[in-house]
This record gives sequence, structure tokens and C-alpha cells, in this order.
Amino acid sequence: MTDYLWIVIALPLAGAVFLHFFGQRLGEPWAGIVATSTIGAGFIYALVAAGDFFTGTGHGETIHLFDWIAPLGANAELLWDPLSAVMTLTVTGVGTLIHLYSIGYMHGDPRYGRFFTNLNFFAASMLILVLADNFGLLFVGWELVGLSSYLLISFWFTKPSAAAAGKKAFIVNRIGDVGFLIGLMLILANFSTLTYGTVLEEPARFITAGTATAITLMLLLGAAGKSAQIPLYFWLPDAMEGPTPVSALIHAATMVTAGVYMVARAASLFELSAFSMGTVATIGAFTALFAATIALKQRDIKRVLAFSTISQLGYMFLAVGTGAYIAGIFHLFTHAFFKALLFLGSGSVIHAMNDEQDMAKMGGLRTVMPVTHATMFVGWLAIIGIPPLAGFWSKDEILALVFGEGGWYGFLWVIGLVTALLTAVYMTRWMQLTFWGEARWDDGVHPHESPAVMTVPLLALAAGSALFGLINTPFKGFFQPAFEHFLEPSFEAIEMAHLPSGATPYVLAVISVAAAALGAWYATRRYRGENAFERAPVAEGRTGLWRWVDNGYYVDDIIGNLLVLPGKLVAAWTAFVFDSDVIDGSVRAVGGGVRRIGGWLRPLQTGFVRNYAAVTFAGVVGLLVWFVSRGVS
Amino acid sequence: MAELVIFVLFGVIAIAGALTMVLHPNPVYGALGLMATMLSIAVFYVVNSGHFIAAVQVVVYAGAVMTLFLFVIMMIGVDRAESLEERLPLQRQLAIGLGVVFLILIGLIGGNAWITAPEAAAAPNGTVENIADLLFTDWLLPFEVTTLLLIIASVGAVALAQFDARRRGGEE
Amino acid sequence: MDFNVLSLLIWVPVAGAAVVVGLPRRRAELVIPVAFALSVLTLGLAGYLVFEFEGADGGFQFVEKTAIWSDLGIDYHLGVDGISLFLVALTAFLFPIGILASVNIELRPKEFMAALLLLEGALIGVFLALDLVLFFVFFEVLLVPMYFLIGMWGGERRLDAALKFFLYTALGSAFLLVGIVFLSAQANQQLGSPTFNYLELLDLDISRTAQYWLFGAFGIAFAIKVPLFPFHTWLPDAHTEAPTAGSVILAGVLLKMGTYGFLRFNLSLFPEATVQLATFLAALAVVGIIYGAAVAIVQPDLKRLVAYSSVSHLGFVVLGIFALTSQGVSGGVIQMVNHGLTTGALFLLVGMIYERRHTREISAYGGIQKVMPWFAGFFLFTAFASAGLPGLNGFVGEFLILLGSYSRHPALTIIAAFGVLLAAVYLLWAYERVFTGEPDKEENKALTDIGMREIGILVPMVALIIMLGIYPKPVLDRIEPAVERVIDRIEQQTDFQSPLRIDDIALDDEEVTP
Amino acid sequence: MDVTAGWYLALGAVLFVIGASGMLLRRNALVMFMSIELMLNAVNLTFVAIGRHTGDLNGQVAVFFVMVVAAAEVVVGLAIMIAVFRRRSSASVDDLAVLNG
Repeated sequence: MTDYLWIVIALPLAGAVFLHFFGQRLGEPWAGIVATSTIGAGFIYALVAAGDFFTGTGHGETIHLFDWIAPLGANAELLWDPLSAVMTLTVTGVGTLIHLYSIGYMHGDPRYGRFFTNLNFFAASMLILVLADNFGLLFVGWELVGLSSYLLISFWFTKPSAAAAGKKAFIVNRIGDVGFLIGLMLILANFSTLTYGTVLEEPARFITAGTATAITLMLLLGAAGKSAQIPLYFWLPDAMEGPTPVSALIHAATMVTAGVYMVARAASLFELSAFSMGTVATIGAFTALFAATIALKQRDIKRVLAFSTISQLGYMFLAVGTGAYIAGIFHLFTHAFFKALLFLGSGSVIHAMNDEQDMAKMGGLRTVMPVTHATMFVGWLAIIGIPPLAGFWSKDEILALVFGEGGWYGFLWVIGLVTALLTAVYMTRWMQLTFWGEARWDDGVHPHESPAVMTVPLLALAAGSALFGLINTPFKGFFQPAFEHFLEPSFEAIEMAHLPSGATPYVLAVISVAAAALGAWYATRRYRGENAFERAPVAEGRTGLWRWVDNGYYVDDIIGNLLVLPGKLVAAWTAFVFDSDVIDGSVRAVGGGVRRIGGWLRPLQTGFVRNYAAVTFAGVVGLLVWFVSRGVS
Repeated sequence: MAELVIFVLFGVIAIAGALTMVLHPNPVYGALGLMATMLSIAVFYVVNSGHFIAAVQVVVYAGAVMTLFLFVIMMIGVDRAESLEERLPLQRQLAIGLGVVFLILIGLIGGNAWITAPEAAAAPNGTVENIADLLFTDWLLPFEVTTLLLIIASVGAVALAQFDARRRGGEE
Repeated sequence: MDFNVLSLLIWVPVAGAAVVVGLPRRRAELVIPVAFALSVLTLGLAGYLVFEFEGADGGFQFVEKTAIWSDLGIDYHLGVDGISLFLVALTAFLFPIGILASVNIELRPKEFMAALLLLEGALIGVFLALDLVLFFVFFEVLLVPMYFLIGMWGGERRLDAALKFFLYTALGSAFLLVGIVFLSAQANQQLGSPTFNYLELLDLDISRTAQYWLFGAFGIAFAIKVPLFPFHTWLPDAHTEAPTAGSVILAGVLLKMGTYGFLRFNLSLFPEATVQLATFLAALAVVGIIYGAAVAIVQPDLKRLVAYSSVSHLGFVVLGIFALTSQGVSGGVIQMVNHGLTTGALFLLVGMIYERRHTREISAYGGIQKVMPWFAGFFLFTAFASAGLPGLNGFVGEFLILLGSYSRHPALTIIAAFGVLLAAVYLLWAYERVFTGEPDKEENKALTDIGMREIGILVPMVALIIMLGIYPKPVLDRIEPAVERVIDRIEQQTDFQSPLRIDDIALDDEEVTP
Repeated sequence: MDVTAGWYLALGAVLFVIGASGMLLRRNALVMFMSIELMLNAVNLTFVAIGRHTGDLNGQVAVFFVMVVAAAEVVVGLAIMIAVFRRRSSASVDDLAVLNG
């Protein structure tokens, strides 16, 4: 079964190629159906292939396809172990639902076929990323998802903001990729290969802790770029210019979690450096808090979710940085469901509101969109961490494990807890402003429930958000931590974080649920009733910290004015002053110099033959003088 | 003794002819002077046993070439005296100075030794047979090349004349 | 060997040039088909060469040797190894494409095609020559057709550009000639007779000081050709002013003569100097990478942008070569081929849009993806290939170079890695300005998308770009033995030890991460 | 008193200097041409004299070749001169200075 694992990648890839040539001709809805069925088939294949892992009898396998760049140990080799299985299933599973949803969402778009080409291509790229057996192939997937992300963000290319957002996403990702590349250089220099087998088996044989710190920090830079962590988070909110299913699939459920996956995959490297681990965790925690505060103030329905995604990714980084790899992956898994759900729900709303994204013009949609609202309600409970929904189990496992580490991690736990509170506030506000309260629709907008092709994926994702938490509860019996057992073979050699003993986890759970409830209660009261929007802290003219939050801490302005603008000025100076005047100037000066010397010598050429003859004769005499003086006689 | 007389006699004629050519304002006299010089040189060839080249000197140089010169002088009508005034600065001084220095240097060399090689027992005999022997053995390739040169020269002369005629024809 | 395929590769195009010139004026319609057919024939020969080439052999194959002037030791000596093989193939591949891209030339098409074919023969000759005089002759001869291609069929400032190109490269050649003659004199001293035979010159024992001087003499010639910073300023002018086919050849093959020269001559003949000066040249290369990219970002002219990107990309090649590791050098060689394909394709694309709008100003465009979707697709694809996107050819080279160079030049390589970032910046920014948004200018709304001929030109390039990106193994397998030889030689001649050898790599396929 | 080869060499040198001076002093193209011929003859004389001294006939062969070349040169030279004269009606080389820098 695993021998043909490449089929999982090949299916969506073939779909992409096919749709590239015939997608537009195929048109609605067949292009979508083709795309959905390829990735759906991939999901089923992966599910079957992962069968042994479910029963606990499977073991990791490497599948060699063909040599790619053999001198670097970067060949087309796939690794099939529980970790890649989880990722594959998440990508194909959630991906299938989002593909399905897109059939309805992209209705009427003139480039309908092209959209599914790109979506399928993304799925294939992401699968390369998670199935790779070496850092080289991982990097292939890593960059290709960046490409698909670029293509899909700027899908509506006639909109300048969309084109700019796509470019920004790709370039910011590339900054991280440079870090990743440097990490790979260090790996190759120390291990002479990029294959996981050699690098991750027992890295301490090859490298010291210091080298490990260097490698992992560089890899972390790459991960931060892809997973939108500080300092490279700022592309993700802009990426919401893309169609909503794209936001759901790429910028919530799958691509952005690649960084988390990579850290978990390279766990044995990260384990060698306590400093790197601390950095990962700290970056995660601060990103979580930072993004959550910005999310409090957004008025675009999707941007709230974008910052929320950044914040949740922060949790995952916090988890893997603490050594709680399985908890991090678990959160990745549950988050894929509830965040995709929330995005798709917001897409459903946007669809219903005639492409309106401003929450100031929504409200009261609960009655007109009952299915959407119901599923969003589930998503809301899941993300703020109300038991027994999925978010609770994963988030609280992370918080408990972080707490258990103690020390600096204790502080990070506090940040995590505050973030949980803020998450409840902004998500409740989001629900309030969108679905509850009074309607603030523009004239001529008549919201309606979305068609079944869109609501069915919503329902499926809602079910997942509600139930999949139960596969990893810390209890015995039926509610045993199945997910953990499933993944454990991938982390055998890694020392994992442990839960605090005794009743502490339960106390911690109560605390965080209480925080979530507090946040939800506060937001419900604050944004309820008449004029909810005006009272919401989004109005103009605020001062102090709110103003900063309102503008996303001016990060975009700072980057624009302190990095991009000077960069352009330096480039312009180099091009139009240094290059043309100094470098080319000296070339031209040499040419001019030759010309000037020629000018000086010019009068020597009198044109009188007899002058020339005289000079020739003088030469003869000169030669004779030389002979005589040398004594040649 | 006879050779000394011949040398002095014809040496004076040769130098006088050469000076006439350089100094006489009228090129016709110059040409005649040069002809005298060439004939004298032919005599020296004979004295030095260069029988064949002496004949060639008389026939080709003194005969054909100098006649051609005279013909051209007549044809383009410069057979009148020209001004010997020098217009190029320093040219005359330079020419005379260089000539003097050259002669002094030659004299310096002559004062030491003209020829370091030992004198041969017998002078070579430059008869037609002996010259031909060398020409058609050792010097065959250069000899054939000279034929090419002559052909090119004659073709060139014809082409120059014809080109010029065509231009004039076009103008008229 | 039944026939002298290497000689045919050189002389078929040269004879073709004569044939094209000899076509009667009233059969002018035959010029392009004949030229195209002859270039395709050459491509066929190159294909034969690639398939018949013995991959595992790192030495020279298909060697032909005839004495031209035995007193001076000048031979007609040709041979191909893994390093030159794909450069020859690339040359043969780009010329039919260049000819197809030039079918609309109105000014003296006959002379244009003849110049192209002559150029092809000379270029192939450069890569195949194993005699230094022969190499030099080809190296110089090709300046003539290139000069006329730029000077006669170029843009507005074509004469300036052509003159600059010619003089600049001729300056370098002067140094090269001195170096070659000196080398032959050394041979005369050591071997008893002068020789220009590359294989014999390898055995010379050259003093360290002489190696420095010779490295410099050869190096300047090649550095100008590459071009390495700061000798690059002829390149944007020449590329910008040249006609499309000229730019394609110039960027695609001509620049590779410099990097090829470094690899073939400097590394092998002067190993001591190479080891000592490697860091210096790598530093110049890295400056070129960043500098070229930075300047490309702000270019208002699309063609100049691509030209400066060449400076950046060739910097990668030089960095890889002077990494002196098997990976780096192999990466350099394959990157030469890759750059020829991607930048060639970019120049073709710029030429196509120039034919329609007669301007290269980026600001004159905007939103043309809407009116020219196919064109936009090809452009974006090529831009990403150029920016080193994995799965496409550019990545394989850059990846090998960067990872291979790190062990020898860590700091420089880290800086070079930012070139990858800048490449994305200038290409995507240009793409954004040219293609995205609504087409707001009237002239742009009326543009027609590319036709079948143009797609036919681009598709083979795209196919190769993908093929080399996904399955570079056949190419790498043939390059590596030759590269290994070069590195081995350096290790034997000096106390240098390559920090990274393929042999070291433990290929433990059985091991699996838990 | 024997006339050795040295005498002829001295005479040749004097004739050569006279020819060279004529070349430099006169501006009539024809006279300059004749000066050249004189210089050639002077050199020829030295060839023959040294040939006699060393007993080598090759000196005379060289003279033969010089004569051939001189003849060819005269033919072309005079043709050029006639062509120039037709255009400019002057045999003065100082009038032909258009190639000045």
C-alpha cells in the first residue's frame, strides 16, 4: 500500500495539470468536481495506508521514488510515519471539504477552472511538504505552497490590493526561506546529507549544542515566515485578499501550520538546544498574545480570523517549544477543523452579504442564516475552549504542559492564559457583531442561507470541531489519549514534556475555562443591544494604546518606512548613482582617457610624407648609433 | 691599379650624378644624372664580376625604368624647374644633420673594420649560368613569387589608369 | 566513432552561414527555413552527442586531434566532457529558438541569419576546443557576428552598446592572449617544445608567482565575460540594445564562456592560485549577486531588469565554482544551463511584448494579464523559474551552489542566500506592475495574446525547465565525474582538501526516522 | 693600392645618404621616387661588394630580386602618381597632406 504512496501526491497534481489545460473549458461545476474528487481520493488512499498506524502495528517507512539531487542527499523520497500520516489526513480531509465548499463559493467566477487548478496544485505541494523524507524535498513543498499561496491570494489579480498582498506574502515567506536555506546549509555542512534518516536519527553524534542552536534558530526563522509568527507575521492579514476558501485551506488549516510541523519533525535537533526551544516557545507565546490584542479591534470579518489564526499558531509554537510536540500537533489538528469552519462560515456570510466584509454592516444574521450560525456557534465554542469541544482539549493540554515545565515557562503560561481570555473576547465580539444583535445591513442587501454544497462542509467541519477533541482526552478507557498513542512512534527518541502530576491539570483546566467564560461574558455584555457597534472599541478618535492596537501597532507602517522605503532608496541610489556614475563612469572615463591621449598625440600626424620619411631616417640613424655604441662593428 | 682608376673615375661620376638628381631644380636633369649614376654602378658590377646583373642593371634600370621616369616627367608636364625653397620647418636642417651623422657613424665603423669575414680566395663568377643555377634551385619559390608580384604590379597599373579614365569619362 | 560529430557541430552552422549568404536574392523566402533547418540539424547532432556520451567517464570524449602548426604546437584539438557537454547542448538548443523568434526581422534577414549561424559555430567551438589557440580564435571570432547583431539590428543606442561590448571584451582577450602565450613559453621550457594543448599544459609545473599572474590574466578575460562585478556595465547596455535573438544568445550562452573559462582553465591550470584566490572571487561573486539584484529592483526598463538579474545569477555560478566542492561546482555547471534557459525565455518574453507595444518601460504597462493571459502565465512561470522555485530548474542549481559553498565560504554564502530573496522581490514586483490590476491604458487594452508560433517557441523551454527541475539526475550524473576530476586535481596539486565530498555522504536508505 | 670591398661600401654609404637627403629635401614626388631608386642601387652595390669579398654568389641573386621588386614598385608608383597628378595637377607631395591628424 505504501509503495504507491506517491499516488496521494500525484492525484491532486494530475488534477492540477488536467485542470490547467481543460479546467476553463470544463467550466462549472465539473472543474470543481474533478478537483474535489482527486483530493478526496487521496484522502481515502491515505486513510487506508495509515491503517496500520491506527492499530498500532505500523512502523515508519521510507519510499524511494527517484533520485533528485543525489549529491545533497535530497532525493524524491517519501516518509510515511504517524506524523506525516496525521498531516496528510488533515490536509486531504479538510482540503476535500474546502474543495467541496469552493464549488459553491466560486460560483460565477470567470476563472472558475483556474481556481481549482491552483487549489489542487496547492494540495499536491502541501503533501510533498509533509511527506518528504529529507529537508530538500521538504523545502520543495515549502516553496511550492508559497507559490500556490501567491497564486491564490492574488487570484483576483485585477484588484491591485490582491496582487500586492500576494507579492507581500511570497516575499515575506522568502525572508523566512532564506533562514531556512541557511539552516539547510548548516545541516549539510555538518551531516553531509539532508536525509532525515541521518540528520534526525541521533544528531548529537554529529553536532554540538552550539551548532544545533544555530541550525534550529535558522529553521525557526523559516518556520516563523511560513507560520506567520513574530517577526514575520504581517503578511497573513493581507493574505485575506484571496478568496475565502483559500483563507480557510491555506491560511488557517494547512500551509501556515507547516512551520509547526517542521519544528515537530526536527524535534531531535531542537531538543539539543534548550535556547532554541525557549525561543520557539517565547515567540509562540508572544505572537499569540500580540495577535490576539490586534484581533480585538479589527472590523473586517476575515481579518479578525486572520489574527486569530496567528494567535492560535502561537499556541502551537508554544507547545512545540515546550517539548509538547504531540499537543502541538493535536492543536494543529483541531485548529484545522475549527478555523477552517470559521473561515468557511465567514465566507458563507460574505457570500450572503454580497461580498461585504465589514462587520459594521452585519449583525442579526442568526435568523436568516440558521445553518451557518449554528455551525459558527460550534466553531466559536471550540476556539474559545469550552469543553467538550475540540479546542478545549488541545489548548488546555498545551497550557497544562507549559505550566508543568515551570520557570520561564510559567510566565509563558500566564501569557497563554491571558491570550485564552482575549480569544474569548474577540471571538465573542465577532459572533456578536456578525450574527447577533440588530441588523446594520446596507440597503439592497438581502442575506440568505448558502446552498447545500457550502453548508454540508460546514456541518462536517462543525462535527469535527465538536468531536475530534475526544480522541485525545487524558482519561482512561474509551476516552484514552488515542491521538497521542498514534503519534508516539514518531517521537520515540524525544523527551516529551510531561503533564503536572495529581490534580493540577484539572485545576488548570478549570482556570482556563473560567478565563474563557469570563471573556465571553464580558464581550457579550459589551457588544450587546442597540448601537453595539458604536460602543465597540473600533470607533475612530481613540487615543493611547487603543490607537496602536487599532492600527496593528503600526507594524506595516514601520516596515514600510523603515525597511521597504530605505531599501528602495538604497537600490535606487545603487542603480542610478553608483552603478551608472561610479562603475560605468570609470569605464567611460577609461574610454575618454584613451580618446584624450589620442587627442594629444594627434598633431604628430602632420600628413606630410617627408616628415614621416625624416622620422624613419632618424630611426635608421638611431639604430646605427645603437649598433656603434654596442661595439658591433 | 686599373681597378683604382676605374673606381675613382666612375665613383666621381656616380656621386656627381646623384648630387645632380638631388640638387637640380629641373627633374629632367635629375633623371639624366641618376641614369649616369646607374651606369656607373653597372660598371662596378662588372668589376666585381657580376656580369649578369650588370647587364640587367643597364637594360632594366638605366634603360627601362629611367626611360619610364622621363616619360612620366614629360607626360605630366613637370619638366620645368621647381622652387627649392623649404616650407616644412626643420626639415632641411634635420635632413642634412641626419645625413652628416649617418656618414660620421659609417666612418666610425669603417675606421674599425668594414668586414670581419675572411676574404675569399676567388671572387664568385656571376655569369648567367651560375646565377640561373642558384635562382632555379635555392631561390625557386621566391623567384616564382616575384612573377606573381610583377603580374600584380602590371594589373595594378592598368587598373589605376583605367579607374582614372572612367572617372574622367563620367565627368565629361 | 563513425563520424567526427564535434567537428560537424562546429562546421555545420559555419557552413550554414555561408549557404545562407549564398542564397540568391530572389529566393529570399528560403533564408529563414534554411537557417532554421541547419540549426535544427546542429541540435540533432548535439542530441546525438548527449545520448552517446559516456556518463561515468570524467575525461574527454569524442576527441579529435590534427596538428595545424606542429612547430608552434598548435592543434585542431576538440573534445567534450561533462562540463562542456551541456553547454554545447544548450547552445544548439537556443539557436533554433532564436531563429524562430526573429522571423519578423525586416532589415537584411539574410545577413542576420548568417551572423546567428556563424555565432553558433564559434560558440560551440569555444566549448569544444582543447587547444588554447583554437579556443582563443573561437573566443574572438564570435565577437564579430555579435557586434553586428547588436550594432545593426539593435535598439536606439545600438552602436554605443555594440562598441562598448566589443572593446570591453577585446580588452579582456588581450590579457588572455598574453596568458596563453606565456603558458606556451613555459611549456617550451619544461617540455622542450611549445604546446597549446590543454591536456599537456595540465602537466606543467608552474611556480606560485607565475600562477598568480596567469590566473589574473585569464581571470580578467573571463571576469569581463561573466561578467563579475565590477566589470558588468557592458552587459545591461548590450542586452538591452541587442535584438531579441541576440539577447537570448548573449545571456544564454555567451556569458557562460566566462564561467566555463574559469572552470576549465583557471581551476585546472592554476590550482595553487585558485585555492588562494577562491575567497576573493567568491566575494566578488556575492557582491555581484546582491548588487545585480538590488539594481534590478529599481530598473524602469524591463529588459534592463532581466539583464541585471543575469549579473546576479551568474554570481551564483561563480560562487559555486569557487566553492571548490563537488556540489558547488556541479551546481555552478548546471546553473549555467539553467540560467541559459530561464533568462533566455525571459528575454524572449520581453521581446514578444516589445514587438507589440514598442516600449520596454515597465510603467507603460499594467493589467495586461487580463488581455494576455497566456503570455502572463508563461512570464510568471519563467519568473519563478528564474527566482529559483523548487521543482523548476533554477532551484537545483542554486540549491547545490548554496549548500555546496557553505562549507567553504560560510559568511559569503549566507549573504548570497539573500539573493534568492531579492530575486523574488524584483521579479514579482515587476510582474505586479506589468500584469496585475485593471488594464488602464488604451494601448494595452488592444494587445493581442501570443500566437501559436510564440507558444511553440516557449513550450520547449518550459518543458526543459520543468524536466531539469524535477529530474536533473541524467544531467548531474554526467557533470559530476568531470567535476570530480577538477576537484581531485586541485587536491593533488595543493594541500587543499575539499570540505565536502560526495563520497562522504552516508546514503543510508534503510534507516528510517522513528 | 688594392680596391677592397670597403671602398665600395663607403661609396654605397655616400650614395645612400645622398638618396636619403633627396628623399627628405625634395617635394617633387618624381624626384623623391628617383631618390628611392638611388638608395636601392646603393644597397645593391654593397650586396655585390660583400658577395665578392666572401665569394658568395647569393649577394648577386639578392640584387636581382631587389631589381625585380623595384621595377614592380616603379610601375605601380608611377601609375599612382599619374592618377594623383590628373586629379590635383601638382606633383608636390606637400600638397597631399589630407591625412593629417
